[in-house]
Amino acid sequence: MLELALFYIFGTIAVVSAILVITQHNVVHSAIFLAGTLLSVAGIFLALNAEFLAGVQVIVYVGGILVLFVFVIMLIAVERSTFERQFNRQWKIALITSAILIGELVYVVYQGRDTFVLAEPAVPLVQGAAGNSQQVGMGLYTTYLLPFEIASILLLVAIVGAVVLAKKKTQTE
Amino acid sequence: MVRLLWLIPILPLLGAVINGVFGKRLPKQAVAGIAAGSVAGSFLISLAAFVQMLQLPEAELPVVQNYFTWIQAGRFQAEFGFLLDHLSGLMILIVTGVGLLIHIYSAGYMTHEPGFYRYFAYLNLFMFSMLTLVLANNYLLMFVGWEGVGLCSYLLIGFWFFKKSAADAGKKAFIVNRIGDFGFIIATILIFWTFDSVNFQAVFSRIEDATLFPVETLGTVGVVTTICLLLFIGAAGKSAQIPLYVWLPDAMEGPTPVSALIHAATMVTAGVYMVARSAALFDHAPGALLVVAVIGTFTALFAASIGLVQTDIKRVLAYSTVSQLGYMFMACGVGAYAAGVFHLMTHAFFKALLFLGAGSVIHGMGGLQDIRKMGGLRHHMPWTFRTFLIGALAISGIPGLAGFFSKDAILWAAWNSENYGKLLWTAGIITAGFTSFYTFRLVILTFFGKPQYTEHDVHHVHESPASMLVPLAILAIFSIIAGYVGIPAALGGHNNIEVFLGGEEAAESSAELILMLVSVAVAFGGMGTAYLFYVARPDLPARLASSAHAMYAILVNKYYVDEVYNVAVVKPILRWSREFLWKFVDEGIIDGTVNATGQVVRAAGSGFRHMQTGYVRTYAGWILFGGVLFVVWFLR
Amino acid sequence: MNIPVVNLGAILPAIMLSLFGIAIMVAEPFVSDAKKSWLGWLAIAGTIAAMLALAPMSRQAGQWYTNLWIVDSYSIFFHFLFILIAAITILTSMNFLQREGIHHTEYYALLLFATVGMMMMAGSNELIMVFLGLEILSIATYVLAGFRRTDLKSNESAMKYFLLGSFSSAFFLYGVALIFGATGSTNLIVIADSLRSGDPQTSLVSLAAALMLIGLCFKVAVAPFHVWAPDVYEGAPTPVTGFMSVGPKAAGFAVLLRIFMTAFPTLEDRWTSVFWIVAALTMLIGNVIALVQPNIKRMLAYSSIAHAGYIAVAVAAGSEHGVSAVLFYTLAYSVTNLGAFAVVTMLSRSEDKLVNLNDYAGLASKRPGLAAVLSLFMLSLAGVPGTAGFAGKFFIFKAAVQSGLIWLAVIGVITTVVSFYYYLYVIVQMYMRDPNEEFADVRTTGPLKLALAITIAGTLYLGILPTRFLDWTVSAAVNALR
Amino acid sequence: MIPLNWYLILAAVLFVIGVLGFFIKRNIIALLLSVEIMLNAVNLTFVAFSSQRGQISGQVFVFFVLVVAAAEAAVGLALVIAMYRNRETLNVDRSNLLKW
Repeated sequence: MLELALFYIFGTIAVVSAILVITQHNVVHSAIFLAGTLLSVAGIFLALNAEFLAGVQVIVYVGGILVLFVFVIMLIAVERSTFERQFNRQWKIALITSAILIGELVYVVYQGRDTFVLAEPAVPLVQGAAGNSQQVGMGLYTTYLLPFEIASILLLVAIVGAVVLAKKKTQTE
Repeated sequence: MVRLLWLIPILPLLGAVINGVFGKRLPKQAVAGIAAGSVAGSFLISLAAFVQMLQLPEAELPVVQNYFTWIQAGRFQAEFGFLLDHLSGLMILIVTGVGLLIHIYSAGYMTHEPGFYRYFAYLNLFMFSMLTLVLANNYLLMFVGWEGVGLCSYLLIGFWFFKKSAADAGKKAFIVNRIGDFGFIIATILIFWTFDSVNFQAVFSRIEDATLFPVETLGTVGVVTTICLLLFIGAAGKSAQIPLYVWLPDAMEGPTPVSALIHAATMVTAGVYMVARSAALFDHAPGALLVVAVIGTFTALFAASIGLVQTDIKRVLAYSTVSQLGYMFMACGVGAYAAGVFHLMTHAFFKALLFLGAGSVIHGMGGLQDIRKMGGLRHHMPWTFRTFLIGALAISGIPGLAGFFSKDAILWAAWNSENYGKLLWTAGIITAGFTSFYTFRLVILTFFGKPQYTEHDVHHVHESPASMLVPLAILAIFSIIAGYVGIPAALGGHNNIEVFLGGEEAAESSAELILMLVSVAVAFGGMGTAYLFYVARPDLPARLASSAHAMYAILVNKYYVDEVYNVAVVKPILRWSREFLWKFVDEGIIDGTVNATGQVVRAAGSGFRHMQTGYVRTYAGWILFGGVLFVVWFLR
Repeated sequence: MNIPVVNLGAILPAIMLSLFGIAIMVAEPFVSDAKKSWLGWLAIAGTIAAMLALAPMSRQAGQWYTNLWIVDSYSIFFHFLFILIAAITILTSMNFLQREGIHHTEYYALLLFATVGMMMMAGSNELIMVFLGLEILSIATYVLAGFRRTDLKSNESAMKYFLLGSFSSAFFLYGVALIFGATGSTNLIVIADSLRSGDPQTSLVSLAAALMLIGLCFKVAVAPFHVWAPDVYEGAPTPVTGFMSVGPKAAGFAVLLRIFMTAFPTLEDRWTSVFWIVAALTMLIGNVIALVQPNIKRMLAYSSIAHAGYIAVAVAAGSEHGVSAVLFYTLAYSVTNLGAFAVVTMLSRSEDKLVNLNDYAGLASKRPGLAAVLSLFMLSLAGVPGTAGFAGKFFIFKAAVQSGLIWLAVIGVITTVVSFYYYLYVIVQMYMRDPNEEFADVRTTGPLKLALAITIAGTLYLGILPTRFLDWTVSAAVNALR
Repeated sequence: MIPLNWYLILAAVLFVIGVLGFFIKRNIIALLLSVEIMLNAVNLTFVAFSSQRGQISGQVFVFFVLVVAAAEAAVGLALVIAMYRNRETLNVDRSNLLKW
């Protein structure tokens, strides 16, 4: 029952704050509501026995990425953009297409309602590993060793790229 | 010499490279010398190879030289190889021979042009492509030459690119040819798909397997018929048949020797050559053959009737070329490929002669091309006149000259065809009458009568230099004698050329003799009508009496009859030709369709551009729109 | 516990490029501004090292790193292609960066990392790896597109590419998540086995496949997912445009074929039929809009869309012939288009000012060599026999006809006719118009000449003697379909 | 016991909200936030399936997606700064030099 309650609470918060993210005029507010969505998704992760990811979600996503967002928003003048039109003129078409998309997605999920039953709270997912963190760690450093290394290149590219784009002009430019 | 086959195309290529790279720094004589010399080399090798081939026993033909495997992918294989048999041997002789003469002629004709070296580089490149086309031993290599000649033709038509009309004409020729090429390339792929090879010998031997490829009866469209129709689309583009002929009259914007070489003697006949080469395929597709015959005949008649009223000396010859090509396809369409190629050969001589003669006239008149403004030139340019007259007699089918024999062979084959043969023959004979009429109209307006130009317009009309007259003389000789290789049985000959090309020696037939007389009568009739119409006008009797007394005397007695005939038949035909066929069908519908297609495509482009609004949201919209459709499609 | 065997040989080319990329950035502070181009040569050395590393890699055929990484002739072919693309792009860029005053050596590093990303896409046997490779490539390309930081157009180009790119890769990722749900794995071979067993719910699998296809179609810019391409290509620095028009496209098709051929043969009727329509639309739209473009970069952008359409024809053909045609065409198109962009880079002068087709008027009379080279590339793009473009198109249409897609081949050939018009227009401008200017400030430098030499040789070699590479593509195709 | 498809539907709804936001917003940072919502929806899907199938790999993937999200955010925000320097606006519809 507790699980169900958690799902309802977190799910509602997630959806409502997501809607608020895309309807708010002030982009700072949007960012804060995004934090709401992210935190409630972290809560759902907990309900799904993914404690490690829930922690990462809070620390990296909310604590890192979102703070970066807010930082940039604060860095550049915000006020002016709040006075501009926030929505473009194609929102009707956008709504219709999005409705079709969600219809397609829900249709597929609904079709699988019988097969999609969540198993009992997960038994240790990897043999010989105790907690969820250890399991994720094992997966990361054994089976998924290569992508783990590749991810480092991805981060390097991102760092270099961000610096290149955001650094001040040089004399030659 | 057969071993040296590869040199035949390579020599002009070398010439093109040398002239293209160093030509700017070389003196003009050297440029012309290199260009003509390389073609002369090819001609000599061709001649030697041809002679050697004749001595080979039948079993060793065709001679095939594979140089390397050009493309190999799985089962797909295309060699870079040449094939020499009677057909391609004859073709290389025509191409290099006429090509050589035109190179020599060009040296005189183009002397004062800027870009002299460029011209010869293009011309040599053309020779390379054309010889590759002719000698190729598979469809794909043939296509390489096919595209190459198109490209060179484009470059040469647009040679005087500072004239907008020339640049446009070049582009039009290229684009229309591409439409034909699409037929060719799809046909090539289908041939591979069907026969597992694109090699001529392999394909032609496999199609003889009657269990796999029975002859598709008329009206069924099987794969062989599809292939043949697609090939014919290609041929129609290159050889200017309805509805893809539109580029040829415009192509006259190019220098006249180019018109003679590419747009009369060689490139435009590539389509006929290709159909003749693919005879084995076409024989299995009577439906496609009928299409070839009908389109060819119709083109012959249609173009000839437009030629009746043209006033530009080169455009008359251009429509005449379209019409003569129609004859060749008519021959192929009734299965008489040999007769078609025979006509191809004689036509190469006399049409090149007529074009070069026209070039000589234009040269002498300082660039004037309107025949209504000429007249009396025979006194100023006696040699041009004499040779031009021989060409005119040859194309009109006057007995004893080359055109007579080959045209007769086609008409006889048409008469004997089982599919609407008599109808084809009738159209052919009318075309012959038209041909004779417009040719002599041209001769009369240009060379006879009073000069219609003033000294103010044209300074000092002069005969052309020897380098231009010698090729004319040689072509004139061939325009007379080339026909004697194919004396029909009805005249006591053996039709050697057709037997040589794999046709059957026709038995002697009195019917053929009668038909021949009819066609001779029609030829003279056309000639006489032209005479009457353009010479025997009330205000000209005195000059008539002096210049062509005998003919005048014969005809003057029938004056009223002819007058009635003029009013009742000739004038309506001319009006019909001018107002309907030329102005309405040719310029209005067909040209209009070509141009309109271009405009529609451009308009579509301008419309589609607006998908690109520059807004991220619109782009996201397209992505999502496509995405939703994808999902629906996958979930169906 | 399955600790994977660490086989460095199997990923040696990627390691080489990464090492050189890092070395370039480390070396930058020690190199004076005047000698920045040395680092360009260091990057070239990196591509050569990677090329050499292909030999040890090819000896490691098989699956590595717990079946995440696959070495076969298919992946080696694409490794080769990507390294080639990177090398030519670097050669084209060296003079350009100097000229534009943006000679930051991160450029070379990013280019090398982007190439590593492409390698990861082509060589992986696993969707998450594909996604990571895709992101490395994309992020590096976003930055490269916006490399001219003070230029509004470059900025806008990077922004559009970034926004739409991350939007569409989210779709791809959603597809990956759903296929993981349906089959319990993201390994292509496991997915295929699981689908054959018939257990997974069909509609979920179809949905997942469709979503993944959206992301990949965006990358290769086929209609209707092509809309970003013209804007992004026009605004990006010219050598980057050249890179984007071939690199990500080749990588996208490589991974698209790998995923759909290996994992979704059961859905073949769906995705081949989708590609029928996509190919036809792409060829039509690309060619028709290219016809009315006055700007050569934008014209080449639409032309690049059109070429994606031709490749899509081969994808729709599906079979072994189709796959080998895709491989051959990407190679032929890459060589030709990089050559064309090298010439355009040179001619567009500082700040890419002279990129209108009119600016090419009379080039032939002033710089005959350059005009001849550009004509060669235009003819190859149009598909004139004797050039790489013709051989490529021929194999694509042959594959299409062999798979019974005759009408698609007909549409393809007809749109080729249209394309002749605008490619020829460039030649007409160069040869048949009077020059407006002197072209005196067009400088051909050593690296550019080298780039042109490679691309000219490639265009002619693939056109005249395609057999050797065809053999390679056929064996790669057989490998991929195994 | 909560059926799996509830989680999936929740994720789908979040995903479509992200898509919708990407569509209708004009502020470039809001567009970035919308993409983050989409990525989060995907993460939720991964974890739900991982839990149902008893396979840890789904959670490892989420880890990688986080890396990608961070990288995209960094580069995206750098672009925002570069754009703001040049144009002094965050409105995407204002950068419309390249079209047709």
